[in-house]
Amino acid sequence: MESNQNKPRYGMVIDLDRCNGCGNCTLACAVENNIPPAQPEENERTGITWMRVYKVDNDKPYPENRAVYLPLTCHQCDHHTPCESVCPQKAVEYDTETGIVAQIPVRCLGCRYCMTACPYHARYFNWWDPEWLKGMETTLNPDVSTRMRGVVEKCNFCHGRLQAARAKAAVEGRRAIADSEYIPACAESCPTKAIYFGNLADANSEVSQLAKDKYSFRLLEQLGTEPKVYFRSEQPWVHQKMDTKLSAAAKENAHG
Amino acid sequence: MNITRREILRFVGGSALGLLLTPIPWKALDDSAVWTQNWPWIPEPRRGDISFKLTTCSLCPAACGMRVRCVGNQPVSLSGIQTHPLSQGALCPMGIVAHHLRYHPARVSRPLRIIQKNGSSRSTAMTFDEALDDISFAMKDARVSSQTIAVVDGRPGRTASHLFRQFAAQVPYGRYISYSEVSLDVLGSMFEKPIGPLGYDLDHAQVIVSFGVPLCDCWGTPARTARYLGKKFEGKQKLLQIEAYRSRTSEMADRWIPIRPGTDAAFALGMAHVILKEKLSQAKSKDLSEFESIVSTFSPSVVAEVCGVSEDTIVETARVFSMSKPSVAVIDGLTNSREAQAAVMILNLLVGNVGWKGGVAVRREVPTGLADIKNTESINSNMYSIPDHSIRVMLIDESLSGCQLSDTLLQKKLAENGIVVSLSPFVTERPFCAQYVIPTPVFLESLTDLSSPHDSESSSMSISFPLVPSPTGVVDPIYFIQRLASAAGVVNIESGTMEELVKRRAGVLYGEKRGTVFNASTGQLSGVRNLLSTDDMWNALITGGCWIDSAEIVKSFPAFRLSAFLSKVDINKLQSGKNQLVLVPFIEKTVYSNSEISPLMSKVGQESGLRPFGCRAYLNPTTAEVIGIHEGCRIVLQTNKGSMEAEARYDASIMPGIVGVSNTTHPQNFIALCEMNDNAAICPTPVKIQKV
Amino acid sequence: MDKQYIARGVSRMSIKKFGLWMLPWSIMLILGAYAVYLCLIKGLNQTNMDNRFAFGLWIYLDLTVIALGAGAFFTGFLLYILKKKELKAVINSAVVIGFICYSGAVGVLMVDVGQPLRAWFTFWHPNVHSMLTEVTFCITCYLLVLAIEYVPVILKNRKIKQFSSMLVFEHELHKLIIVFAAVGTFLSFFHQGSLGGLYGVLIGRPFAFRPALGIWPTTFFLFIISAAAAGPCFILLTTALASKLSHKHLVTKEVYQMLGKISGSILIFYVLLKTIDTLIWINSTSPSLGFSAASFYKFSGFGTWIMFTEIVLCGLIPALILLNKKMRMHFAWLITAASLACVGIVINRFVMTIQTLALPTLPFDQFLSYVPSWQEVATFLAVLAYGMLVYSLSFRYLTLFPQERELESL
Amino acid sequence: MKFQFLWFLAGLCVMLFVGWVVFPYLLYERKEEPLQFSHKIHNETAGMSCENCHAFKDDGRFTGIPTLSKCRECHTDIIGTSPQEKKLVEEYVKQNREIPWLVYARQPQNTYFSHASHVKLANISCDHCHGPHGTTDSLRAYERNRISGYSRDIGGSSITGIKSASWDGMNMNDCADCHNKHNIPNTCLKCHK
Repeated sequence: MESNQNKPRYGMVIDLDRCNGCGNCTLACAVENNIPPAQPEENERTGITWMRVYKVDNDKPYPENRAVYLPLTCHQCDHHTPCESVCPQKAVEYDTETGIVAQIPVRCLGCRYCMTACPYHARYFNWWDPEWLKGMETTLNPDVSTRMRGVVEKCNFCHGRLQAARAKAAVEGRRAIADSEYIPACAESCPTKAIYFGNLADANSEVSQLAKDKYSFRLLEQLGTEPKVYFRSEQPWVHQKMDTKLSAAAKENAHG
Repeated sequence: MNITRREILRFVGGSALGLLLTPIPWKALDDSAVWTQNWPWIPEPRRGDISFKLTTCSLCPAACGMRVRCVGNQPVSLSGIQTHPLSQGALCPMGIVAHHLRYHPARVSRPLRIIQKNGSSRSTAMTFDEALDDISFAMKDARVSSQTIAVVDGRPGRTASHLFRQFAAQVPYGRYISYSEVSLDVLGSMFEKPIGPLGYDLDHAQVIVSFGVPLCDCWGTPARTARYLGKKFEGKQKLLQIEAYRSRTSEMADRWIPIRPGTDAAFALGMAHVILKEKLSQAKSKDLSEFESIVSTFSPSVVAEVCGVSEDTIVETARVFSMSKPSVAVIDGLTNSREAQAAVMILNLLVGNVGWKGGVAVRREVPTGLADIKNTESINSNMYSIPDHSIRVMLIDESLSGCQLSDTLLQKKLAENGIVVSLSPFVTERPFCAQYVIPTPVFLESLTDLSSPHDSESSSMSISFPLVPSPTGVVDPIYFIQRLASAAGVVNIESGTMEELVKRRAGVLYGEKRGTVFNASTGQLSGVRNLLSTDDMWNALITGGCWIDSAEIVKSFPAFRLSAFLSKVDINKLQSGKNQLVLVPFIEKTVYSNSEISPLMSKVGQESGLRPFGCRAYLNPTTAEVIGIHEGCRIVLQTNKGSMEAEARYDASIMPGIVGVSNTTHPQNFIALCEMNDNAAICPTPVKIQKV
Repeated sequence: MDKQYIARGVSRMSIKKFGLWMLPWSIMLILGAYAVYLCLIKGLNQTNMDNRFAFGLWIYLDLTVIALGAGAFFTGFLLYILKKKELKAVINSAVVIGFICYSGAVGVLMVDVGQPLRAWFTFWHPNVHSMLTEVTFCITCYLLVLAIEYVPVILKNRKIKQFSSMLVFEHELHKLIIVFAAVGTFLSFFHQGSLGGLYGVLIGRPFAFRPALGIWPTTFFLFIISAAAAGPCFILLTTALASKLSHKHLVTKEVYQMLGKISGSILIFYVLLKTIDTLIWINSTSPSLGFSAASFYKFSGFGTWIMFTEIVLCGLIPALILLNKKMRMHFAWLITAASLACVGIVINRFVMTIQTLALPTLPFDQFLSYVPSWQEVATFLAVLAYGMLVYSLSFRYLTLFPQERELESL
Repeated sequence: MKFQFLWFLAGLCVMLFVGWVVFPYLLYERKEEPLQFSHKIHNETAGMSCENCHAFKDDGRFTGIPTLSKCRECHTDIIGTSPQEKKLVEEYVKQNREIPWLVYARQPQNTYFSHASHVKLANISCDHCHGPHGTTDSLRAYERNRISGYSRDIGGSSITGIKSASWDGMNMNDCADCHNKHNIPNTCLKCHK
């Protein structure tokens, strides 16, 4: 793999203390990426939600019970990307240009090996052919292709938007795009500004600053897959639940 | 010559070898794979020029600015306008997929007659004129039998609303009924003289005491949560959420006070008790003594018992509320009894924050530029003041979704021979009592002006401008009311299309030279004075802009009566549901109260379980284990009004002893189970649970 | 009436009886065919698999039958490479069973993937880092080899023998059989291994993940060895079953003994390695990924007893029985041990495929359950039925057990 | 013996003929364009340049084949004598119907292609991929692959896939080859959406 020097590595920081679980991100994502509405039989385990909001609580009884809403999407793992190495026919690819993990549904044969490999359950299979209500198919986004049954799909940080931004830059004779020109639908749609998006490779960017914050953490960091989605919360119980470095440190201090 | 079998075999063998030397196998293999990548039955996105248009969301009074991405002329996605002074780029879940509403399966494009026969309803299409004839006939009949003709308006303050009032003012026994934010109406009616439109000025409040209002879950303007969080983290605003279950709002709130459902009134009066006892109020009320006697029964100890909280909590809350200025108490108008609403509104009066910045704002009327209505007082009323079974013809304007009046209440007020005409883009379970449905345009097809959101300090006006043509057969509500007026004969009503009338209103606003105008395309806020022409104003308003009135502090108020709605209040009645399972609605009040939502909302319900979906009963694990119910099993909910089957779900965020029920598929079935308060809103209902 | 097709010197049940025996299996096959049709036409929503349980009954089936089918390559290996002449008695049967298992597995795989028409992409755009690529390549090639090994068995059919040219062809082919055996062995080693690798590489599933020896996770080697151990046992069982059903002596006791002995010695070796691997996993691999091994066994019904049953009850114990000459001589013990050994492998494959997916990884995940739909089960049973049909036909018309004639004539 | 061999040969030849001649003929369905268009007349007689119709928009998108509005700029009424123009004005411009062109170079929906980056940044000439069509006097028939549904221009004129020119064939390999030649990264997301 060529070196990623001065190439962007797009990532996210999600502030759990700001998320009110409204679901705008999920919906904006579905609109942007031509994800069809549910079939009647569809449920929480067969539905397609690239950006999915989970309610995570502290396992305490009422009234001590506390919860945060945790928007979970593809973590675009940087290192030993679990889904990439397992795909038998290169339908999954780590894009060295952007650090985005590409899923190409037209190459996919639907073996679902990548889904078993993904620790975040961020990959979704088309158990049905996509169906829109009459007329609704006219509202599809031309920058994203529709999928067919029997293939896997997942978040790619609204890559269609990146391509559009690049095209705009190209027409103006620019080879690179400014950070402000590209933002995924979920981040754009968040009414509480809980989702920060940007270039982690740029040490001065807001996201890389926030990622360094002591309250920021990553899910399943120990697996060593270097995910590019960070979470942030100042509530201690959240860190305990996700057993983050911070909570580990806290334990240390407690013991001695 | 005769061909032997062997020869044929050889021929076949040869052609088999030949086949391998031709492109057929490989090309067929390749192309068939390509075929699976472009299956003809999978819809393809349309190609076309991409453009962005600006308009304002009309789904609720929040009137958020919207940036509409279009392919050709087809809207394909919606996003907020960051610079918008009210919505600040935020949209709610319904708003962000509102462009799908046009394709909703329940959409109607022809007037319908609905015949109710033992439970099931059958609808038949009819022409607009037929519908008009039937309705005007019923009106004539009403005049003879001197029965009421009511126009029900869920979104007062619009140009259409003005025409409805004109109509009501001129037909015999006409009534104009509005129900925007009832809690504020309740407050208003405590004054002897009307003091003008009211609104909660949440932005400037230092302490907000919310009685179960989903402030952080799309209540009012969606930007609310972000604003609150900003202030909260700076320590500039406190939110005390008083609610039976740990809702999204109570998660975000500065403090959450869990109380037994249905005891909000008791808690509020308990606070009032403390405020009076500790002389924290300077309120001058005519009936203070009377009020004190009522409140005397609500001592913290008693209330603590009723609500299931500690005495200190009540005292503390009362102190915080009354000592920190400015502060405001908020309660949801549609799901609480008027007693409860009154009790909470009294708190605002006691600490005298009505008309204060950061309290309950008194706004100025937004001129319509249409002829004034003479006997306003006599026609304006709210549902409760209307005698039961007195309405012969009820016209309900549901052309804009938003908060809705309980069907049970409507039913109660309707005469035996009464008919309901629903002006609505959809026909569903919802207008179940309607005999006639007049199809109206839906968001992105309809032109309407929008009144001020009820959670901002000052009046404002914005316009939702159509970006796509509405289907043939669909009529604008005002066109209908104009035609009906002329058919009825007795009425002369403002003529002209919606666009003309709204444009006139914009002109009048421009003439008044007050307030500021936001121009979404430039992102500029500028005083109306600085605008060059009325056209500037109009163009700004129809492209996602808005007009905001300059706030003014009202100095003097007419006298008010605190005990207005509390005549029947009784601490013992409020104890109901204690020590037994009670049923409460577990539906996010705003999110699913809208008449119809995009099918794509399945993403946040059916497909992720983020929001209630289907028919489910949410129980605290401890409660569930006591009754012996495990997660996911089917149960029957039995109240003395009926029974319903549901799926049991554990939820530690809900108070033990409570069954939070959501029924997104058939809300009516659930409502049928519950007892109603005087507001015809669901109130906690004792329930028994059996396993299926 | 079909006498002229049945080999000389052996007697088979009447065609009527045979028909009756075939009927239920045929019905099962047709039912399965309908289920398959549903899955291919309507899509995989016909199954009870979902985004969290992306692999289900079918993958489990594939891993299991291929492990049991390993008898084919291993017996071939012993016979042609290590020159264990006694095994000539079962090699034909082994080949047929191998062929059934592998073709069945490949068939089910084609239903399991969402886009069968794109399956060949794996050959055109292979990702060499993927264990699944390795599996696909080896299995398809080995299926070819098995087919070729199957051909001479068919050609030996009494009727077909009459064509002189066929006989010649068969003879030529038979000369090459050793080459195929070698190739088959080589291929099998790889795909048995990579089937293990399939789960061993899943860093995202700490329950299944194992550190790599060279380029392959330890499960790669464990699967090869376990398959080698299970293969002969399965041959043993099927042979015993066949002779039970047909009331005939098909092979000499010595053959049973030998199969048992071989299996036993490999099994004990496997149990040893498996134990070491498990200990390493408990003490190092799993903790290093932030999961205590105990946390995987705290879910009701899926406690440590599974591990015990797999390794001790169905590993160590049968191994000891098989290695003990006295007990091995005792046919009942032999059968019991062989069955236990096979069960052990079946459990192992279950733990690897199903339990791995049921276990939570994210801190807020839950333990998931999965019940296959009737379509999945029907497809599963269809493979069984298909096996029964093919084996029955082969047993009736082909010489699967060369010793049968002498043994019966005694 | 020799005679028997002939049967084998016959089978072989028949199949080769079917595979190399009949099959390709059957595989493609020929469709005429809804309207004849002469690039020649437009740029020689009318003196228009390519950019008049095939231009970039500010958002970086390429117009491709212009919409009816472009034609309308000149052809509000019949200005020439050609029957095709008459057809244009009467059947499309007057009735305000878009012309359902069959686009030779139409890529499938799963493919993303930025003309901007290829033309503006890489300075690739149009005919490198589209061929010198600027001077043609008429539009050839559109050939649709009956199985895959693609235009024949995508797969290339020869069934073997061997290119006769740089613009003969526009499938993934053609893109990849060129990217490799100029070592432009070949990541999936470069060309897929």
